[in-house]
Amino acid sequence: MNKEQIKTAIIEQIRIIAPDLEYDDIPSDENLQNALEIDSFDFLHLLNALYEQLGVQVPEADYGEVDTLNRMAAYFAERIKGT
Amino acid sequence: MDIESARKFYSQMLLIRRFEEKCIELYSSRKIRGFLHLYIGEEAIAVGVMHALSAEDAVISTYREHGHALARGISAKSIMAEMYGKVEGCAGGRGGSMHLFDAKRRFYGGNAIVGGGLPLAVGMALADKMMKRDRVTVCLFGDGAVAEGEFHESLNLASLWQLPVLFICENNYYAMGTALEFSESEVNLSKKAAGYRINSFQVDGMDVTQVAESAKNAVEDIRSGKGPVFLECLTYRFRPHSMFDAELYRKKTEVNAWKDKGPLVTFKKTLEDKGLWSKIKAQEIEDEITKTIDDAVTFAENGTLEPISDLEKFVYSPEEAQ
Amino acid sequence: MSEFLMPSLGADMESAVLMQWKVKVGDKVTKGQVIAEIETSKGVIEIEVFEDGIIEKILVEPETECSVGTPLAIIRSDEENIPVSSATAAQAQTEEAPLEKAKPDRSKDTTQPQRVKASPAARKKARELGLDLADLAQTSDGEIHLSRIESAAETEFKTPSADKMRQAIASAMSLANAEIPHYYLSASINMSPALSWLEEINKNVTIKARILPAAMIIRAVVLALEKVPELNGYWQAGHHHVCKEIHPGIAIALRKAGVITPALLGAKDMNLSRTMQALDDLIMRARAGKLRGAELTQQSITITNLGDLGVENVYGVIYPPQVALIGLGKIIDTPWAQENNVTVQKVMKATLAGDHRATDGRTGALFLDKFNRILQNPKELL
Amino acid sequence: MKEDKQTTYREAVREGIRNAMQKDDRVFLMGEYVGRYGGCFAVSKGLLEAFGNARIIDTPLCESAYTGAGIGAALNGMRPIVEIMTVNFSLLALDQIMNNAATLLHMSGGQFNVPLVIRMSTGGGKQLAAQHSHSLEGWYAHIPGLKVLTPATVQDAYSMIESALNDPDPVLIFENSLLYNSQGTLDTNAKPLPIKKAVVKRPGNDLTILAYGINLFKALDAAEILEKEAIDAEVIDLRALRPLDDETIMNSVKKTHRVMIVDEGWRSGSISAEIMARINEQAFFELDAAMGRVCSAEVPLPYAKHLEDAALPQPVKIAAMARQIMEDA
Repeated sequence: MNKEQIKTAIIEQIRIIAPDLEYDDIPSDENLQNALEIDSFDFLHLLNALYEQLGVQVPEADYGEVDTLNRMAAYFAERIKGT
Repeated sequence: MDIESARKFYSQMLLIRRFEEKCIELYSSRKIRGFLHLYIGEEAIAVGVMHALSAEDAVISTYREHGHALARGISAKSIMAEMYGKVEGCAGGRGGSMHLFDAKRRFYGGNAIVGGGLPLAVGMALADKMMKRDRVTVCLFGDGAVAEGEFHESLNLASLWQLPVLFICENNYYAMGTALEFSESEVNLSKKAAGYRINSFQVDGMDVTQVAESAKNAVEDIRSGKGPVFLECLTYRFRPHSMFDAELYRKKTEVNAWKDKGPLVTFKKTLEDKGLWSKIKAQEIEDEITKTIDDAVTFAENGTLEPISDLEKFVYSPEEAQ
Repeated sequence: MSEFLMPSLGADMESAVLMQWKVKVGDKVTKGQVIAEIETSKGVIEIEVFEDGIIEKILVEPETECSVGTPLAIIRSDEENIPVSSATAAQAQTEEAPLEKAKPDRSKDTTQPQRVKASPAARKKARELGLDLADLAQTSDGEIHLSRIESAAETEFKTPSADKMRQAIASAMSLANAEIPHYYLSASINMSPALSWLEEINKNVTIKARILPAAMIIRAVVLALEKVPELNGYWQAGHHHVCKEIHPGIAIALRKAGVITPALLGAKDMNLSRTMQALDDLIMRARAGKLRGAELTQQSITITNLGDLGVENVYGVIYPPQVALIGLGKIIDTPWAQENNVTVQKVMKATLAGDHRATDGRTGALFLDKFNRILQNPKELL
Repeated sequence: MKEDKQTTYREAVREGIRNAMQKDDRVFLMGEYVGRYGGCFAVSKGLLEAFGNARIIDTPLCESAYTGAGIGAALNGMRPIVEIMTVNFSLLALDQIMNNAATLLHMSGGQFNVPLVIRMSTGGGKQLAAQHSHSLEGWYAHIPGLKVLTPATVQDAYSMIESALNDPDPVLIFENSLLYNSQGTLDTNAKPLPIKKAVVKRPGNDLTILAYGINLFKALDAAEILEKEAIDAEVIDLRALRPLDDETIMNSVKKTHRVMIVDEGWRSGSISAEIMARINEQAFFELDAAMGRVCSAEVPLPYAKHLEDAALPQPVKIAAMARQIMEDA
């Protein structure tokens, strides 16, 4: 799976977790939690869903590296390619 | 054997024979439905056994029960009406041929489950013994029942507790379509009962006088507290097991051989040897019986149907009795 | 003269094949005599005549199949014209009694007058469309079914539910401000020990069982409240009532429709992981509009955790009739002086709004102290 | 003089039998090990000494025969109590119970009553594995002509013996084997409740929990858990599975509009299924949420404790189902 495919997978999961979101296109480089008003529980659900789909678990220490859409996509791309 | 008992034996056996023959006709014309198990050929047992009983004794029968019921005194009318499903029947039209009941004559019903009546008879006798009542319970069943667990459980209890019960095994050599030797390791059934230390006898079920004699002795022994008795009556049914049976399991020659020594033929010879045959006015008996049976059919034809609104009546006792 | 019919030998026998006659026209027959053989599903069976007589006519040739009741032969009784005694006409024995249609036992519903009788499907649709069943009941007799709701939806204007929520909050706030004499206390709490302790725990569980700081903090609040129960209760008709159970109302943002504070019922008996699960479940159900009545009415205290939105100090307004509200600010890196050296720690500002009629500042301070002490020794939280 | 004293369920049943036998010499007890052994659950201990072996009758292992004998004795004027050791063995006597006891009065056009009481233990929970852990009272409640009682309390364990013996028709009493050691107050002078009467054991407003036998106590435990979460459960002891007390059930459903049933039988074709069908027929428009039930898992009960516990209804499961019903707006 390349970076673009991972990005769409992430967007899809965000849609599922927060269906009542108004944003049509999700900003790539803004802090997800602030931009989309999703709280720490939603964020945990997102990481959980991605773990199930992509098999990569994001530890709390790495939260800093997955705060925007692009950085999250890169983080996953690296680890999936790596496995 | 006086004329009185000769007439009684003969007319009772003939009544059963003609009644069962009429049933064939009525079944063929769809007046009687359900299952119909005829007693033709075994009449001597019913008459001989019932002769030995008092009014207080109790009878528990099986689905081949018309002969037992008639010999016990239940009217041909109420039995015929029962098979027509009419409310005037001896069970209100609810039991049919296999479940005839009569509280006044302590006839506790046929039972369609092979061997199903044996435990009941044991219980009846247990109650009589506990309440020190001088009554006997007679339990009739066929050779098929001997293969059921309940037969062995019941005989053991009857012997263990020395209960006042008379077991009558009508061994007609076939359990529906299976000859005795294909179902029982020991075909001498009285030996089986003896295995439970029960006084057991074998008797020619075609000879009403022998059956009556043995039954009388058995009942006297029971009344004098000698415990249960097992009486195996060797007999044969001249008709198929039930109405829809091609009798693939036996040969016609065998059937005819037994017909030659049937209960009516045997008794007629006995009476002739004793010079009684001419005295019992057989033709008069025949005419009487024909009338009884025609009246029974008319009674049944004119009978009424139980209203559907009574369907749930007697599932439980009426409220106030509870 | 009587007909000899194909006999019925059982309920499940519709027909049989006449195989062979045993007699011919003119033969004398007696009652019970076998006069033919038929082939049935069970094999060949002999059939007999039920009266004496003479075979007048054979009606069916061998090898022909006949249904039950078909005349097979005519038999002339011996004395030519004596009417045949037994009734041969097949008389319908049991006429088909009309089976009275079993009326379903609709025992008259002794429902209380005001209960609206609506089918579950109708109720569900009405709730989705925000329609009020009670007013629909006025204009329909008998039970309300789905169709009635769907037709009503087209005609009636749907009031926005979010707006209703806004009105409810507004009225509660104005009441609180007017009546409750608030006192405010705040304390800065070093969260680093607790957060690193939590991170250790989360390391050896999968993401599914991961526990968020919010759950840990709420667990700490509940434990502190057990030690300072006065803050967990109501002020009603001039009387302070302390609740035995702790049902903390948790402020949850509904994104478009404002904030709702459903109660985490029975929080006292929840260990840390159960608190996390219950919180997660509560938030999801709040957003799906599937909260229970008790969760909207049984709050015994309220906790707002607006830290998520970057607010440091939270000076909230108490929800009447509660007597306290706990505000939890954002956790931020702050210089922290301890034993005359300064390090950077993760610090959270916790504030307490109290109703001076029910408790005084000392109780509030006691709570904040207990709350802080628990967070410094997080093992207690498990 | 009110004789309220702490008694075990086992002693209550014994006193019920003793009291009946003292008052009526038609009453006698028959079953496996009821005499010299004192009953496999020690219910009839001491009765042999009190009444002798003419009225406390040890039977061989012949369930069909001694049950049939009980029916015969009842037909012939006695008031027998047949003890079948456990419901598991009653399968051997099912033909006598169904085709004779339950059927004779109706089939004989009202001529022959069968005033017989049959007692048997029931239920799992003692790691006796599949063949010794059945809970089939629901089955028997399918048969017209029988009455089926499930005494949960010590008082009912005592009083139901009398009401069963007074009934002219066959009555089956199911005693959950885990209840024999339970304690409770017993008032031997109390007038027995009518057989058909269900009783509200814990009034409540939010939802109705219907239970019988040992499940009553599991339901009450669950109600306590739920109380902490502000769910106010009404718990009803059905007391009888046939006849069912529809009136009490429907009144409660009309009050709470939410209902669930606890039934140790397997759910398919169970008594809980029957009760749900009746509520659907008689109180459909009272329902605010789908009905729920907690039954045994549909498995032959396993030996291992953790598996058996997982298979049987438990307070935790009952509470979980209650929560689900409360949320199922």
